[in-house]
Amino acid sequence: MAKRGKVNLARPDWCKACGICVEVCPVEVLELGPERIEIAYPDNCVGCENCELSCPDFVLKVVKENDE
Amino acid sequence: MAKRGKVNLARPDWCKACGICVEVCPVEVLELGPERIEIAYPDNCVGCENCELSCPDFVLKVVKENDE
Amino acid sequence: MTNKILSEQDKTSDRVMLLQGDEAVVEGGLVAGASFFAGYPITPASEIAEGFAQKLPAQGGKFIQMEDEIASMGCVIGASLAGEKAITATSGPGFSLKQENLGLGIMVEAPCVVVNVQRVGPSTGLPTSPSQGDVMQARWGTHGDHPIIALSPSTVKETIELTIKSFNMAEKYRIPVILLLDEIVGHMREKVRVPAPAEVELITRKRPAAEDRDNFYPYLETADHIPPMPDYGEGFRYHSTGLFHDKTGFPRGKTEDAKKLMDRLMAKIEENLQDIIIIEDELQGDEEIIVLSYGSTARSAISAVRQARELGIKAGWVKLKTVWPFAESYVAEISNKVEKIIVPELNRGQLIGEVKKAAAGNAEVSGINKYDGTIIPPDEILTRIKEVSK
Amino acid sequence: MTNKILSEQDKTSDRVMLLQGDEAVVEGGLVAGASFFAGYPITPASEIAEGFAQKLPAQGGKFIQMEDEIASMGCVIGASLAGEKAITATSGPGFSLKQENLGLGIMVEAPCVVVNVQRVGPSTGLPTSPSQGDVMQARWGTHGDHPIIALSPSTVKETIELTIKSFNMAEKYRIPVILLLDEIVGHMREKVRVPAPAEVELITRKRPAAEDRDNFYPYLETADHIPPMPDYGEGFRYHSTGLFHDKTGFPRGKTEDAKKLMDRLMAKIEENLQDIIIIEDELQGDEEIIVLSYGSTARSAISAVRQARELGIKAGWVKLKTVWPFAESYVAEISNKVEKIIVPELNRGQLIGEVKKAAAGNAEVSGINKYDGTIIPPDEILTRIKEVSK
Amino acid sequence: MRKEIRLSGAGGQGMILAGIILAEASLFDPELYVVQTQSYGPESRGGASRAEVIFSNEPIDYPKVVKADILVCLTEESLEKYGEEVTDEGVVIADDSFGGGYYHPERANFYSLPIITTAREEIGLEVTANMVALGVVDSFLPEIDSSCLERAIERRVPQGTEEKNLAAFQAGQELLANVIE
Amino acid sequence: MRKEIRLSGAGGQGMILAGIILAEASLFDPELYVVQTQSYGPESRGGASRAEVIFSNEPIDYPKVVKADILVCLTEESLEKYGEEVTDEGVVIADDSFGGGYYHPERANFYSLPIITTAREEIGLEVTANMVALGVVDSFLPEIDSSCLERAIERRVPQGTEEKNLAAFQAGQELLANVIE
Amino acid sequence: MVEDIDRYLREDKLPHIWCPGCGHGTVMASILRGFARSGIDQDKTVVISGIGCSGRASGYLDFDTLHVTHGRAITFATGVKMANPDLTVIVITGDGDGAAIGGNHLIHACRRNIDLKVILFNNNIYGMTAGQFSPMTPTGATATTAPYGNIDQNFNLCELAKSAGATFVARGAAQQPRQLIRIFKKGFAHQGLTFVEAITQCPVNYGRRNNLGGARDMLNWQKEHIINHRKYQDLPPEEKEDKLPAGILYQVEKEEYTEKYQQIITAAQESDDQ
Amino acid sequence: MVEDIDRYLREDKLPHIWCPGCGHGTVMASILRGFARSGIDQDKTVVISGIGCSGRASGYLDFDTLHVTHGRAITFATGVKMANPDLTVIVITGDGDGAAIGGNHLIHACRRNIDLKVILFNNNIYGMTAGQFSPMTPTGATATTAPYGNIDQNFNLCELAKSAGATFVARGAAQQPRQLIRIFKKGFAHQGLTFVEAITQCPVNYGRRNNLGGARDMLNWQKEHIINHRKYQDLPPEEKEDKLPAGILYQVEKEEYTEKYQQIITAAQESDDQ
Ligand SMILES: Cc1ncc(C[n+]2csc(CCOP(=O)(O)OP(=O)(O)O)c2C)c(N)n1
Ligand SMILES: Cc1ncc(C[n+]2csc(CCOP(=O)(O)OP(=O)(O)O)c2C)c(N)n1
Ligand code: SF4
Ligand code: SF4
Ligand code: SF4
Ligand code: SF4
Ligand code: SF4
Ligand code: SF4
Ligand SMILES: [Mg+2]
Ligand SMILES: [Mg+2]
Repeated sequence: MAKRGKVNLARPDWCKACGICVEVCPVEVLELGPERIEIAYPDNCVGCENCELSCPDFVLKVVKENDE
Repeated sequence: MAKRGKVNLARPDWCKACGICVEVCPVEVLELGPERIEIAYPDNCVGCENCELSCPDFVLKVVKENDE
Repeated sequence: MTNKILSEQDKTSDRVMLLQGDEAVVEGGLVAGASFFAGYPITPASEIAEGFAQKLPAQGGKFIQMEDEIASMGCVIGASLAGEKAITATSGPGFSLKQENLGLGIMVEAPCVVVNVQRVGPSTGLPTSPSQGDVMQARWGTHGDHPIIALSPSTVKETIELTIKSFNMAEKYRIPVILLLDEIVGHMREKVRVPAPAEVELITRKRPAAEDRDNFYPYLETADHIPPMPDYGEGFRYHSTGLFHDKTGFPRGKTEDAKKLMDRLMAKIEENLQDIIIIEDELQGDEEIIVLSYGSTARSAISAVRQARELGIKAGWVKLKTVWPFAESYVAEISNKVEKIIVPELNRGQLIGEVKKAAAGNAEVSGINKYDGTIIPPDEILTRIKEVSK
Repeated sequence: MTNKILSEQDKTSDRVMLLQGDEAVVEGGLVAGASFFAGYPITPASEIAEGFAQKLPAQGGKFIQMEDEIASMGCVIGASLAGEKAITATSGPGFSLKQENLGLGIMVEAPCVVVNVQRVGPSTGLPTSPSQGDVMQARWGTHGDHPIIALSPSTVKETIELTIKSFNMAEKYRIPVILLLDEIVGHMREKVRVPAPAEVELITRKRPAAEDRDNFYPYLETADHIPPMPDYGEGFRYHSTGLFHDKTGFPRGKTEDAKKLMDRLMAKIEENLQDIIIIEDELQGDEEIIVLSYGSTARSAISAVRQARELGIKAGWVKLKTVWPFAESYVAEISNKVEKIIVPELNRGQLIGEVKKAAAGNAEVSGINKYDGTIIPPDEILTRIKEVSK
Repeated sequence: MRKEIRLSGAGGQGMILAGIILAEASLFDPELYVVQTQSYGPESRGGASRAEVIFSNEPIDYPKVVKADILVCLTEESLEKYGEEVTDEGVVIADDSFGGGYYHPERANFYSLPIITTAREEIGLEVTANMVALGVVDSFLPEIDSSCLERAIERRVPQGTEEKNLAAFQAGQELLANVIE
Repeated sequence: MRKEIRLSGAGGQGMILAGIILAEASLFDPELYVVQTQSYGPESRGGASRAEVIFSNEPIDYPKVVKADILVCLTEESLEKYGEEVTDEGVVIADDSFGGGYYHPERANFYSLPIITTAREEIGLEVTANMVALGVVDSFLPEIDSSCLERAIERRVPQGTEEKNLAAFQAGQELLANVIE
Repeated sequence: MVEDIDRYLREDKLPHIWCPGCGHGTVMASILRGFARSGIDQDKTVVISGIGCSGRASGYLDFDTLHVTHGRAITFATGVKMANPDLTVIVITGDGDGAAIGGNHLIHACRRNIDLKVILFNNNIYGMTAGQFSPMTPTGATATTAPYGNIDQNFNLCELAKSAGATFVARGAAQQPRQLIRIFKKGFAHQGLTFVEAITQCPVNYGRRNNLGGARDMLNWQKEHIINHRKYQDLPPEEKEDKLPAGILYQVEKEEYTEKYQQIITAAQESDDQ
Repeated sequence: MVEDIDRYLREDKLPHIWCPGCGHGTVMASILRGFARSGIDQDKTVVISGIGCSGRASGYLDFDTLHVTHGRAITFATGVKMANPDLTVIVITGDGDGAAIGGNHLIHACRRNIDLKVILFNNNIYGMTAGQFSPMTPTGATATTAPYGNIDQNFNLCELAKSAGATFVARGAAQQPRQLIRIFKKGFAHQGLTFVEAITQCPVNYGRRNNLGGARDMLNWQKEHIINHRKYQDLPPEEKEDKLPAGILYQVEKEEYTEKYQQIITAAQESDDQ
């Protein structure tokens, strides 16, 4: 079974709305709001961590479901 | 016929008696005197120019016989 | 709204411009004939490099960005010796790095202009805030005794003027001239008219005649102490070195040569103080208090002095456009006439030391000092004027 | 021949040595606990590097030859922050190159010693000839306002003493201390006794207690203005920067922080002038003329003054062992008592400016200046004493 | 006449360009002197941003705003920071996206205007808010002919954006009129 | 007592080492002060070379020779250069390889001695001429015990060459005796 | 789960001043993730940076940190490492800081093979001073000081570091954080001079002026042009031209500088004891 | 007959101050012979040197000559060449001058491919200051500042120059003046950054301390260890170790810096004319 995960907005205030996370997410989870990122479709998240690894601003954290 | 030449002490005063020319001469022509180089056996000179090219002090000049 | 609008033609006159001080260095430099810039970017001086990068090629001039400030200084001296009117620009950290090669420039007598747009130091300091903290460094930054010329403008217009003068003095006296801006002047925009080259006096180094080639002494002691200087490649085949040397350019290892050379280098400046020291003042002759200022601080100073006059205080204003050589005899003279001299500076008190030395106890000298990146507003100076006038 | 020969034992006492000034820096440094040297060779200071290269390892200390003087200065500051008593040595050209990083050292308050064995400048100048031409550079060589301590010995013995003091002051005040030798002192050999570490006062920087780790402000304003300093790797995890910063070590971009920091850096020195300024004098109290000297020149000066006394001239001798901060109030005081002050210097007149400023017209100040690589013999000073005593 | 204008906002809102354009307008009036300054610094990356322009018909000595005759604030922070440094008769122009926090009931000339909204909605480009603001300033600046400002805009905005910017400027000019109506 | 000694010759003749050794001899006499200086410079590469030593029983202020009490010259150039800077009673020791040029008939204490020859012929090493010279100087230096000088030589010459150098020193000591005899 | 790096951050100094979309943040995070995996003691680690946007990194990292003069970070780091070889010393530098003004210190640190972890944030531009060209600005690109296009040759820093003597040379990119993390982890474990060129995007002062789009476009550029060095090797020459190999390009074991110096100390002390 | 080089000498400044047996004289003579063969105009040639024994060369050569600060000759040369691309600009530097303090300028000049003829006199030591180690001092050799033996890695300057972008890279030795002359002749004809490492002996401050004998012995060492690069290539690795390849190691034609800048000028002037 593929690992699943859940992306969190750990530090929403630090988001600079650069959109990088949107770009690197393989599925549709994230959307750019007017001010900052939004987790539009949390259920889509496959926990790949691309977003956490790529975000330059330490905004996102992905929790693996089997870690919970 | 092999080219021949004649080595001259163009600037004897500049000689620092390092002995490099003696080392590079393929035949016995040059000898180190107490103060400076001496052309001990001028007739041996084959005009190879090794000494002129190697002397760090511009002391020696070789004249090729066919230049004369 | 009155109808003072410029005619269509005037409007497009590209000689009237809104320029930053940094940009004014570029425009002034181009008027003066600057043909070479080498530099390394640094706030708040980068705009000077950028301006020259943009504008030199169209005039056949050259711009090069070097790997650091040391290289920039070396490059400018090399270009100067090859015949260019050369300039570099930096701020404090880079100015520190240029010091060794600046000394070489003084020794080989290479005309060039070194701009330092001062920010707060030491070290990285406050990179975007104004300061006059490198005034003493401009005099003493390189090792050993040496002459120096340093000019410091207080307006954008004056930046153009003094940039031109820097080139002129560099060429005339065969010396690197330091142009000390501060961040305020460097980054402020003012409306100015850039003169055409034909409108201003332009000086170019004395060059020897081709027929002097065979009997040429590159560092000859002449009546004016300034030997003529050929460009590289003209067949003079002369030698220059940072070692002490005689008129031939070569070191002989004789101590009298060292003294002679140093005396000549200093004489170039010391015997031409009249020409080099530029002072602007607003004095009525009855002054009891004088505010002696330079650079952007002079703007607050004049404002304060005028307000003081309105209050009936006998205050006067002096602005040194030439910071080095210091206007010693001028200050000595005024110190005999006035009671107090106030020296506002954007540092912890630097040029005030020279003022005190020159005043030799004849006038009371006090400083107003800001060294936190803010500037001195007129009312602080006015307050001090009022205080000391009591 | 009298039989004053040392006993076999004394003969082999390796504390009595014939040392050059440069070697004395090494020996003095080792006594003071120097544990790190980084440098780049240059005449006439190379012997200092060579001595440390030889001697440090046996003491567990480290020597590194860097690629240039900029790197050497950086390296020394790095080692200092990691806990070493660190030193570097150079001469004028290298001292010019060190200036930028010297400013960083002042900003991050890294204790260290920077030796400059002065030769004639500017530029390459006269590499093997003595000079006191970098005295003003030692004060103003780096950009921006900054505090500085500079000591200058006149004998080999004093070189040992002042090297130890340099380390002590560096550690005590968390500041780079400049030790200004001149080529004469650097290369002359004298017989000296090198004290054992136990015989001298040795100061080591204040370090914070491990339990302060959680509430640690690396740049805290303390009563003595000198914050304790942990070594890297002790878990304090603190930040240092060349930007203006507050007590946390971080820049906040507030102007009041800049002022506070600069004031504290200056206060470290200004409030401890008593401790820092070391003066030696030979005065009878009736002086009319004083010869004020420093470095090797002080040797000719004392000789001349004693001869003058024998001639009945009321001459006195002052030697500044601390060149910076300048002994302003001391000079102000003596200038009120004497008529003339003579300042002999191996330069074109540098420290004399400070003397004039302090004297404020109260005494006539004149210089004797040599800047050609020769030194000032006693009779030249005596002649001047006689002249001014008329 | 000495007229001090301060334009303030966040980095990226173009306040400095607005200041430069305002100053550049003086080029077309031979009798005007001008000085323009700005705050540089890490501030310019995201933080606060500020431009100052002083007009006069005499040479200008002190180059900084002492008390503004006109203050423009596109952010609440800038209003808080500079709101007090205004002359008694001075004009304060604030974007209407923030109402609370700082507010001067006593200040006669306080205008809360939809500057950013106008830029976004009317012009369709939020980044033109600086030009809208300039348009508002123009209404309070009889000393400068509007045509000079328009000229300056044409010269200083990026090529190809002249029209949008001029439109924004004009929208700004009208804003006040609308409010006053 | 202040005794000024100047040792001069060509670069490579070891005059500086001789000066250092002379100075080092003071280490073994607790009441002696000493200062030793030398000329550095490109001179040291081939040109003239000079070492100065001053002994005193008081601290020494001026560290340079004013007028030498003892002058050693291994080359004619050095005799020409320094021959006049000697006290009236001063001793001048010159190598005998040059006789002409400079010569002071009035100077009582002028000794022309086969220093270099002794080194070359007696010791078999011309480079020990400096130690021969030191031996001669020793004869004129009652203030320093010869054993101190020998000590100093042992400490300062390159390891392995002590014997040759001491032999040269002793040959020098005898030189004068031979001449005077 | 991705390793927790919060303990290495000075949260009170964040968010950082870097622009939206600046790759510096991604690289910094990757360093910390590599560090977390390395098992090195945080208290025994010093981070030293120069001046530039990249240089600001030291302020955000919870170690002993030192923010020095422009271009000189390696020299300070050399002093720290020599003084205390037990410390892990990380240098963060920029392409201007490390390759222009600081180039000499880089090659000499490589030559010594001193154990510094030199991480160069290569954004092809002087970011901090707003867009002048750096030695890493590609030929032809424009910059404020290259308004007519940069005429300097392209510069290969990894080649340079290798030829100067570095014993660990790697290249990674913000677009490939996983690879970067692996590189850093291995680099931290290496003994000897470790040089990592981390390619990062500066959308504000490089991308915008060169019409490369925003951060996302620049990341896509990286994706296309920075390829695994093994794949790179197999490319035909003409395809290599506009590509850069990434990964650990070179690693050898050689004696490290402070270790060698320790041998001198040991020998000197032994001979002193005798 | 060997070409006459007297016209390039300032005879009144000679004999030079270099020690007996110093290889600097041989290299200098070889430069002049190469120059004589190149046919370049003496009056259009500038020689710039730094500080060191090698740096003294400029004083002996009858051209426009400039003797600058330690390590910076290339920077001055860059200014001269940019100012007047018609000049042939020769830089004479030492291994300390050019590889230690001046290393950065070297790599950046290479990177630009500016047409300077950089000739580095490598005597493996700081000669002028009497024997401190340089970046070219071999590992293990002693020097006044390496009394316990040098622990730095050996440094390959030719590799460095090449990797930095030099378009002509050669190595020769005083022991092989004929090869040196050929190298210089070809180097003078090359357009672009020309780097020549000329290995020369310092018997006084390097040879003596390292028991390498006198000048003659050192030349014999060169003979055995410096071999033609083609022969070198064919050696088995273990034999390569203590040998150095000599000859023109690398040469490519690439556009030169001042030429490229001239194109900018031409373009700017054309667009200005419109
Ligand atoms: C001696 C000195 N010269 C110049 C500067 C100005 N300066 C600050 S950062 C910088 C360039 C930074 O570029 P880079 O290293 O690439 O870092 P980035 O900002 O791109 O991350 C320069 C030139 C300085 N601070 N000090
Ligand atoms: C800034 C500066 N640092 C140091 C010196 C001292 N110095 C003069 S020459 C030299 C080394 C010369 O070595 P190298 O370049 O190898 O030349 P060589 O004498 O061996 O020919 C040094 C360190 C100096 N003159 N200037
Ligand atoms: S963890 Fe992966 S799938 Fe989930 S939001 Fe992040 S990038 Fe998208
Ligand atoms: S990558 Fe980070 S900063 Fe950028 S939009 Fe996503 S969460 Fe925000
Ligand atoms: S090589 Fe030249 S200097 Fe040396 S001995 Fe021969 S002639 Fe004399
Ligand atoms: S030319 Fe050849 S053979 Fe003749 S002396 Fe010179 S080296 Fe010997
Ligand atoms: S200027 Fe460039 S490098 Fe600097 S923070 Fe902004 S995007 Fe990053
Ligand atoms: S010291 Fe060495 S490099 Fe210098 S001249 Fe003498 S032998 Fe040549
Ligand atoms: Mg960058
Ligand atoms: Mg060398």
